[in-house]
Amino acid sequence: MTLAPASSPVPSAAELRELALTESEYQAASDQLGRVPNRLELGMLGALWSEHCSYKTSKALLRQLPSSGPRVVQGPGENAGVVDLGGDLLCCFKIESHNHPSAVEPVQGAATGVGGILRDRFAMGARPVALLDGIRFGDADDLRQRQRFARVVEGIGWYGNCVGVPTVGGETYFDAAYQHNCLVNAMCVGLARREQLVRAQAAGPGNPLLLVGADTGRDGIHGATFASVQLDEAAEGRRPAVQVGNPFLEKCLLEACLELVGDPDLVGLQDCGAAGLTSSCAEMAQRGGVGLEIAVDQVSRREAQMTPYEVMLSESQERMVLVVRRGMEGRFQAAFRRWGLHSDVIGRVIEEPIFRITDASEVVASLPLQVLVSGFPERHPEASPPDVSAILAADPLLRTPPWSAAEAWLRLLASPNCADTKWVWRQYDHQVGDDTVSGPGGDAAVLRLRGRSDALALTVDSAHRSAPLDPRRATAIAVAEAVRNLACVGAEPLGITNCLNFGDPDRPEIMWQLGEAVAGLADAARAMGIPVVSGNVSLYNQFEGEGIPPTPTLGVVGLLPDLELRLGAGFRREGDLIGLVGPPGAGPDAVELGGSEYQRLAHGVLEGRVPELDLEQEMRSAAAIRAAIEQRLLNSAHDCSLGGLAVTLAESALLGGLGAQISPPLGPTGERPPGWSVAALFGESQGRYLVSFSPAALEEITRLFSDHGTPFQNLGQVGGSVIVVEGLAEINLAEAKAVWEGAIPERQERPWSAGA
Amino acid sequence: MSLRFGIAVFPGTWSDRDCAHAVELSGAVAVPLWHADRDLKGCDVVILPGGFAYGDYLRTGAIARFAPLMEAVQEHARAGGPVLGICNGFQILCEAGMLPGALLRNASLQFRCQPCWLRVERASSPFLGTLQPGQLLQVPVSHGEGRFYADEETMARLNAEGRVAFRYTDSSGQATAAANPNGSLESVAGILNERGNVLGMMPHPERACELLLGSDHGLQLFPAVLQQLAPRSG
Amino acid sequence: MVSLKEVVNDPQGLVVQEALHAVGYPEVGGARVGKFIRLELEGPDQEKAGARVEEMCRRLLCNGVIEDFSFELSPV
Amino acid sequence: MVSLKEVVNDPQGLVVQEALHAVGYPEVGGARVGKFIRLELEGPDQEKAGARVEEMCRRLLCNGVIEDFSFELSPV
Ligand SMILES: Nc1ncnc2c1ncn2[C@@H]1O[C@H](COP(=O)(O)OP(=O)(O)O)[C@@H](O)[C@H]1O
Ligand SMILES: [Mg+2]
Repeated sequence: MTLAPASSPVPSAAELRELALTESEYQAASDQLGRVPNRLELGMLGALWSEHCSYKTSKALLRQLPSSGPRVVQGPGENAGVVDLGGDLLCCFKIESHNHPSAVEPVQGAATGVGGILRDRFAMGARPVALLDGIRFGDADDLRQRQRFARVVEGIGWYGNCVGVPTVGGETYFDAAYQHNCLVNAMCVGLARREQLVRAQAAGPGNPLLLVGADTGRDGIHGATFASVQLDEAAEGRRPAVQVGNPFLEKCLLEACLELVGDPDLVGLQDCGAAGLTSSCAEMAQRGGVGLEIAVDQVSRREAQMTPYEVMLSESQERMVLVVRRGMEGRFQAAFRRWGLHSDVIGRVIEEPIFRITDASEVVASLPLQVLVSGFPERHPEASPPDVSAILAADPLLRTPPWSAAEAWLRLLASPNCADTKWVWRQYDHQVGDDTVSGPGGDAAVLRLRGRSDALALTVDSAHRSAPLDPRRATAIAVAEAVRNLACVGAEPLGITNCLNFGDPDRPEIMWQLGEAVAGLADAARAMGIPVVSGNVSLYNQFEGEGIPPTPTLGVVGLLPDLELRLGAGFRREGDLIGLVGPPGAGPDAVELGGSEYQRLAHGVLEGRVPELDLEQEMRSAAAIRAAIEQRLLNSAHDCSLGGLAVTLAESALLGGLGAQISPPLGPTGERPPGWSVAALFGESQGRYLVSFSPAALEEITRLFSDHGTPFQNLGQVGGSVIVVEGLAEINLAEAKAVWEGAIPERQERPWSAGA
Repeated sequence: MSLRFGIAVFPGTWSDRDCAHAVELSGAVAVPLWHADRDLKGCDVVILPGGFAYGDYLRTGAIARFAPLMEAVQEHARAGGPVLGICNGFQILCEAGMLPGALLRNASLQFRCQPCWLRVERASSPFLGTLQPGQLLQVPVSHGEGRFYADEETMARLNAEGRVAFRYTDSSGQATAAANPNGSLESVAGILNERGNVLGMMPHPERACELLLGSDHGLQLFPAVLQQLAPRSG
Repeated sequence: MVSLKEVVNDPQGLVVQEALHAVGYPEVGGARVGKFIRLELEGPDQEKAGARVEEMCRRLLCNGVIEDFSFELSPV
Repeated sequence: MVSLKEVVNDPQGLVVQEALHAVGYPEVGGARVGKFIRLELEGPDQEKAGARVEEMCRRLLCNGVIEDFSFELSPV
């Protein structure tokens, strides 16, 4: 078999750039093939060798992550990580980014991001039961950012709502650093019986390959490569045709595929994601150790005159490929037809590990899978830390507070990063499925498991704002925070999925950030005994030289041993006592303001030491909180995160509709530095929880925490119509409620003329 | 023998499982009814559940009404059989002309998923059997197009004939604008046909059948039918 | 072309109008948002096609309770 | 009139087409669904109005990433 090399002169540098291939990569491909690739082959290589598909830059780093554990059924590598929930039930989950498409077209970009992660789930044979989202935008007061935010929320909601999968939690964050690169991360959690789990692999030479779902159009060609370059003016021109989602088609695909899982004649199932047919088919074949031959002319098209190149690289949404036992294709096609779905037999499994494409019986591409899927040279760009020593050494306490403590407190509650996010999630159907016991708005969502007494707990958390200064610790803090969020509802972590959102890795400081963040994730996951079972890397979140702050986003799944014991973050009863669990804070004055939300709001800077993190203590504290919940000693638990102790206290008060009065937990060791009071209120020291409990339980609780080696102190009491930290600040509950609930809606409903 | 509730499944329906769960909680049998079959499988009650039948791209419910199953549902209703349309089901009933009016895009132009209070306006219908007028129910809504509209004459008739089944109110039973999640005309949340055997409502009673999930007020709609029909079906 | 009847509230139209005012088009005195559906029909007969399209609009494309429609035919 | 670009997937159009087939209109060879926006403009000058509407479409009414637009002016 020969390919016509005549039509394939060596591509120009510009052509290679369009495919996101370097000249040395082109050389490597030619060397491995023993010839030069033709245009179609080059396109396929470009897609599969892109960072998005190959992880060529991040792979070496990701190997550090601990991915095994007694409950791990499937670690990284398949469509999603899988953990064993016991009793034959498996939980599959993964988080992915759709940042670049959402920047170009927020509604459709966000929507198709959700669509993709849902398909990932049912491609494994799991029914998607929950979605979560992590979204980040620029300045919340800027008109364009507000619009983008509104449209991303609309897109996420639209897709999930139409398909009927509840969106039960997430994270919303605004900072000018995301002005040009919004982040849209979506996580999907699915459940499957063990025997239902489908592998995304091809096997059995002669078995037919089916493509089902949408017709193939010219949308999203080069989407994977597009996601692997930075956004700039030039990128505008290369922009792929935007994908428009069809959640209705997805819902039909979902139901049809789930009807077929468990069918002994279903060999493999895979969704068409980035790089379309090329990557889904090549990866299936590679996993199965076989080859595939695709007759590209058998693929139903949406548009006339599409070339094999366009068909193979199209990222048209809502398509699945499956390998079935030979002779059974008719039965499968009929099953799809019942759901109104069209399918084509587009190829077959072959013995030799080659990916061969034919068009009208003529071979138009033929690539060894080894080359296509794993032939890319790993990249090890130079990494070097920026010099941040002066920034780290700066003392945030020396800055003059612009506001009184009470005013600062209200301003923090009115910051869209601390404020009530109901405006977001009331646009998401968070209840469909009838299993959402605690939806968005708490520390972690709680989903019941039918027929069982235990329950799932889910949370999404990202690195601390100090990440540019110390990505390692800031990422570890995210892990610890997720564990705290789970502990607050009474759950123990089972597994982590992560999405690494970074700038351009060819810049040494960004490569350093990436390396440090992965190390921080590995440190924390290992120390806390949580396997990292899946993930996704989104690099090149960069605009005209400016990268986003390192933003690793984690999705963590936990198990709550007894649903009945689940706890909320809001105070429940007037007269309950309020306690602080965990060390009061680190540093000589036990106050840490570096990288806090207060610092961002009040001074617009990032400086000072990154909050200390004691992973051993975090483990003990989380175990203690869970034990206290199990013994029914607590009436509420809420971890101290953004905005520090004062915001945490206010949130518990607002969620419960009850005032509270506490004394500040800590005193300065020596003379009080000028900014001491704001640091005591708003410092973001790690490892702390605010709990409430009946006065009668005080003694028992004190003993329990002491037995768990966890500091605990009684700070005050629930009740009244004000929220008070004695001697430091006092705010009115009603006023706090108005600013906290109003912050996001007020901005979003602001007239257009009040724009940037 | 237990009462059989048929639950329609159109492509794009998603609250079929939730409805089946609610029906089972109420002690009846849930039977899925496939949109392409013109067969009610001997069901006593038909539920048209929530979702986005056929994607709802053209208009909510516009295409679903042509499904073969809908012919059987219409016949069933003509014979006096109870039909409950929830959310998308309500939209389908309006499109099919089985209930008057139409459901438009929410006045906020946003999808809304939130708890609501409903005031029971009328009590003589199989579905409302045990409910008393003025009674308040906490039941969530979850829709983007639930703004009830009818022309003046139709609305006047609905009021005069006592065919408004529920209105959105606040927790004290006042039908305020703030308590109206979608801008529905006169805060209408659900209406009945002339005979009272076809009920359409935007809120999701099937999501309010367990205290664990926030409210069990919705459950009353399911056994209410049971009580009404039990003597008849022996 | 399917549009909401005049008597039906059109919040989307209002939003469009407000937005246009805000970004500097005060001359916009009103805005209504409707749907525009383009169909490709096979068959040579203009007149028959007109009747069919009218029927499609009545039966499916337009809900007479809230919407009006109008259409144009043009041969390709 | 704002409609999706030809190369962009139009799920609404697909569903409309299928539905029309299903209810008995096999002659429909394609359907695309767009938006139809009617604006009332004040001011006498047709030509100037045209330029202004064009600008409104570009700036606000049409999402150039996925949509194209066209418009007509008619005096009232
Ligand atoms: N984009 C979003 N989508 C869904 N839920 C969200 C979103 N943003 C915030 N939430 C909800 O608000 C809650 C509070 O958010 P956050 O303050 O980030 O919590 P925490 O500090 O406990 O991590 C989250 O747990 C989540 O349930
Ligand atoms: Mg928390």
